[in-house]
Amino acid sequence: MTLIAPDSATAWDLSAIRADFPILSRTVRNDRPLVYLDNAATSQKPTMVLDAERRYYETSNAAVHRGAHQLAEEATEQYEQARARIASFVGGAPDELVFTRNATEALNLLSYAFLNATVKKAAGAELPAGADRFVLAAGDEIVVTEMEHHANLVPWQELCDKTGAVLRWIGITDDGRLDLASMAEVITDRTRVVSFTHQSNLLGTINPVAEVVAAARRVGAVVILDACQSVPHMPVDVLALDIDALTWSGHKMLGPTGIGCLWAKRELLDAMPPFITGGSMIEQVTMERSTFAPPPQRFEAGVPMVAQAVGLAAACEYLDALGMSAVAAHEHDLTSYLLAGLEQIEGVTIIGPTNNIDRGSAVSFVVDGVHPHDVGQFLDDRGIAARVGHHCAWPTCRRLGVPATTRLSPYLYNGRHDLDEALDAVRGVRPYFGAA
Amino acid sequence: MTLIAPDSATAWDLSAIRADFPILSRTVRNDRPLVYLDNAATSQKPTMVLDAERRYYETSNAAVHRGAHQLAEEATEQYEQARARIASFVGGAPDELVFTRNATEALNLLSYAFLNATVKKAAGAELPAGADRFVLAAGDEIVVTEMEHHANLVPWQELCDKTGAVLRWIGITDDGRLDLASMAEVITDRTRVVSFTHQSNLLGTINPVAEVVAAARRVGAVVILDACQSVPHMPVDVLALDIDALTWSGHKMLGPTGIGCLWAKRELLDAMPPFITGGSMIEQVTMERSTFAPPPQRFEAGVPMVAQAVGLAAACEYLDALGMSAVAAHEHDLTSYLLAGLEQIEGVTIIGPTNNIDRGSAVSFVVDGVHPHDVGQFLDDRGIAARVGHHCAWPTCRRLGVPATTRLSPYLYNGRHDLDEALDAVRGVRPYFGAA
Amino acid sequence: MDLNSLYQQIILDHYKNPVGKGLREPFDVSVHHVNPTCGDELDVRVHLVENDGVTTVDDISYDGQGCSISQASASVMYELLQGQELTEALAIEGAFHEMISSRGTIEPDEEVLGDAVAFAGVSKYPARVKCALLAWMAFKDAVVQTQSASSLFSSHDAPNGEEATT
Amino acid sequence: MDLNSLYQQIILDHYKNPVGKGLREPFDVSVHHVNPTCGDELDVRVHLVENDGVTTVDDISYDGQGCSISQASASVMYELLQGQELTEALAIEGAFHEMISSRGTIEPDEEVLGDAVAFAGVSKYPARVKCALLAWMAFKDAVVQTQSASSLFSSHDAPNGEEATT
Ligand SMILES: Cc1ncc(COP(=O)(O)O)c(C=O)c1O
Ligand SMILES: Cc1ncc(COP(=O)(O)O)c(C=O)c1O
Ligand code: FES
Ligand code: FES
Repeated sequence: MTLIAPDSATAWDLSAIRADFPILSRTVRNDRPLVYLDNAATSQKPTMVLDAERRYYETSNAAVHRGAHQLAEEATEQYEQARARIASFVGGAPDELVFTRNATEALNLLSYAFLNATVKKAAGAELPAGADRFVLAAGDEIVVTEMEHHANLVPWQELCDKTGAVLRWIGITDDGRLDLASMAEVITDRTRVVSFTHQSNLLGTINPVAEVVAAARRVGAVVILDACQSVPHMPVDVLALDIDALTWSGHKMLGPTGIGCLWAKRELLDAMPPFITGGSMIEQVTMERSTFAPPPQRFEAGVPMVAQAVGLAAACEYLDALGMSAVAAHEHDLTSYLLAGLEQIEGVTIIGPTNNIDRGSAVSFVVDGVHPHDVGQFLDDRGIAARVGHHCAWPTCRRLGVPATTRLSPYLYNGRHDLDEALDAVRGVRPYFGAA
Repeated sequence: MTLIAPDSATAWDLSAIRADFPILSRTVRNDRPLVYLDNAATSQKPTMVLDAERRYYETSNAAVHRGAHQLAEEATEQYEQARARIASFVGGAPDELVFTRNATEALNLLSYAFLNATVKKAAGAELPAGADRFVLAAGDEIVVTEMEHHANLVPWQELCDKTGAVLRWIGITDDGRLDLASMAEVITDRTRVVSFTHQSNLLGTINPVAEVVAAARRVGAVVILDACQSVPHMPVDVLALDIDALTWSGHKMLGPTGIGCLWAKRELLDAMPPFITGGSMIEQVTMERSTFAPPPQRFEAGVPMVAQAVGLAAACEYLDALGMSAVAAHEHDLTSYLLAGLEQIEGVTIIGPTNNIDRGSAVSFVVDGVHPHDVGQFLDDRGIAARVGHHCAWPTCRRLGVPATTRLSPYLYNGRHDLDEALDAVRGVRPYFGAA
Repeated sequence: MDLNSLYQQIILDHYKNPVGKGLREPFDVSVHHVNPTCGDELDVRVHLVENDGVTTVDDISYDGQGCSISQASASVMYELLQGQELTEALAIEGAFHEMISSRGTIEPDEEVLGDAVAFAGVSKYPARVKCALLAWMAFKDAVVQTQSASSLFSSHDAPNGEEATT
Repeated sequence: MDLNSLYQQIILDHYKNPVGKGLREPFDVSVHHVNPTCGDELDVRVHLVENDGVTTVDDISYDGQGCSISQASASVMYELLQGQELTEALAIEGAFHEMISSRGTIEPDEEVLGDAVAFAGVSKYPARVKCALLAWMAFKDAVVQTQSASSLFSSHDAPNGEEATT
């Protein structure tokens, strides 16, 4: 493992970094070196993360929070230290961090807090103090945007279907920015929740969080930020963002699969009824009824993903050693290079912002006369891993008039040489398919 | 890794098996060799499982079900092969197996199918064909037993709290068996669900599944079996058991943390509305509404626990190579030895069946005049990892008149020498605490 | 594995110049199928005619958008099945499905499949299997619907859904 | 680490012969605390008396069941706090809490903690920290409740809950 000095953008030692990721030296298809540019879907894992997980299993594995024996003590300590480490990565406190299966589950945990509070209230069941904030009435509104990942759209549609609340959304402009002009119409006194993405996984757009938060705060709505595409790529501080809850996944930030995170203000968590119930989240249980532990335990029923938490903490360590500002700067440079390169290729149209202001590294495009999936297949044949499809943001595609896109999304271990390979391949697409 | 011939109980090569589990050779406390007897809480992992996970990360890691590139193909294939392998381990079909975070989540997935169907029906929202089976009315009854883990109790309490359904339970006898005599009163025409444990994690009792299933079938109830303590320890075949759904965890059967399983009949899954919603579980999405994929995808929103599925499939491979009947026979022998040993120690009372018929290896006991936690601490000092407390079966403890127990639960890598150590330590407890 | 084994010339030709494309009348059943991973959509209409107890596929018309594989596959399907006896058409569909799902293990029968053998390469690219089958699954679904007035499947339901997730 | 550093003789003595055990009258507030991981329960009653503006802990009575650590800890607490001025009692509680949570890093002050220094070894066994604190958290909770007629916490609520999960 190689860790370079924090935030020393000049010292970005790409080959040392790449050596930490064994998969990057494999070949694909016809002995082509792998050019992995599908990082917005999931990232690769450095040896340090794999070692941390394995060390946990080989030395301290036990069920946490339940044991009098030494392994259980060690496992609990490592799990809770991981929680603290990961919370601090986004500027939060340990008891404000809940582990979930992935970001999708974290968003569902929030949407189900509303459902459960609403249903329990109607049934006269017990609720935590402050839970009224989560009780919805018909006509209450929930606001998202037109550039959400399905994970931050479908759960709210479902919640509306079940409670009679109404889903509204902030539209987007033709170049893939939030249509702030329409925001005042959408966020109103009826708005109970504003849940939006920090950075679009399809367009790369980084949203103006402060403006949206200000509008939401004016009407007292709960503010949720989907940080799946920001936490892995830039410094994120929950206090500076002034939001109520933040959700993201471990697997996109060098961490293991099978772990996601929900950070939320303590007072919000305190007021939420449980979601998944069972062992380790209770206070007292009789056959007749149960009472529940305080957060974060209230939201972590059953044996948790301990090894994955330990691995994700190691990923935070790795990222912090590089420095998140340096990571962002490196990606910014790559994004400029990629945008410029694509713009020079005839028949290529970028879907999303073409200027590199408030923009992340996920770059979607379409090629005239060639379907995005065929583009991706052609790239794949050159060893380039790109993503194709609607990227779980189908309504965004519809809004921008494309059925799908091809997406390149470089990360910290990619360099310009990767983009040169990709651009070269994109140049070959139209000739191959006879479209030019 | 060492795999011995299937079902050759005579050839049980304990030292070869133990060599597959690196953690077993560590020492704890004052250089005591670890004697790990907390397997009902979680199991240790063989090198083969850790290697499978690592190999996945180092060679094929990618987001599944979404890609045109080779890594995505490989990852998808490994994930789906793991699904098929794990399904076949319990005699199920691949498309009947849903991956969850742990068994607790699998049980919640089922209880939420009822909540969501009921709430959607009331709101006039769309439901899958056959979903009426999941719609509850006030007065409908849900049946569990008095020996359930909180994971199979609290979710049903919550469901009742929200829907007006009524929770009932089959009691237990003083020696920790199901009180079948009372069953006819409890399972009635009002019963919509019978959810019960195959083997009690506190008592070791193996329940008479056929009798309970017969009673449930007579009234048309959905039958759910909590197999957390059976799938790791004995052959389990969902068709032979004639149940509707089976839930269990990976971490108790040599698999990674962070993965659980729900097997359910295809027609049951088809009729269930989704639980967690988002990417990869949809059919079509617009801003206004979404339609959903068929099972198992419908229940696996977001990037799944791919590496963990691959690891769990390797665990199935390991277990099948040993042969589950041989595993059960080995544990049966250890249980006899442990029961006999404990019964000879003055002041020790076994909580749960004292005879080794229909009984698994989890053996709980209390020591006269010494609190279970102090017993566990004393054992820990001798290197013995036991569990203490209510074992997430608090009502069962209350029913049997103990606040808590100390539990020893041997597994396939334990031998009589481990139990000798444990018994010797238990003998030392009362003298140390001045209770004898 | 070579990209040209996937994109055989015949596929690219059909993609650029699809045969029989466009929705026509008359038809018995029209279905709308979607590939949920990419969002591509296809309408397929089937018109069957019965004569002397023999049912013939009088017309298959289709329209939609999608990748080269899915578009070419619809075009080749039209060529192959149009005018065939229904039993023969379903046999061809079966052979095509089998070939595509075979991961390259089945040697396709050119007698039965004609131009469709060009799709043999698709079977080695699991992510494209759905593309090649989209039109064929729609056709089969439509036929099932014509056969049972009280159809078990709505076009929105099982068959498409099934396929959508493999 | 040695088991005897956890189970010091003084702890085992208090366990076998607890001082001040049993619920008594009069009391101002009674709380019921539970350790959710083991299921052990403890009732604690507090009676405060004010004289010349000085509040004194006139009685702490307790009853319940639990492990040797929790029972001995309640007994030692009774010995130390009974009859103390409230401010002094809270200072002792603070010192005890600090010692127990220190993971062995704090050298306990015998002047302040008296017999309670015997619990120093507990701080190295994280799973037992809750045991040692159970009675003390209940005492503190009860005092908070006497102080505010319109109590912010029910005995069922935050303080116990908080502790329950650390
Ligand atoms: C019988 C039983 N049911 C359910 C569970 C819950 O399993 P998990 O914590 O892995 O979700 C357990 C294990 O803790 C168990 O033993
Ligand atoms: C913006 C955004 N939100 C949510 C998600 C869902 O994350 P996961 O699939 O890890 O739950 C993703 C990634 O797929 C994403 O990019
Ligand atoms: S990519 Fe959509 S059908 Fe081929
Ligand atoms: S074990 Fe329950 S208080 Fe110590």
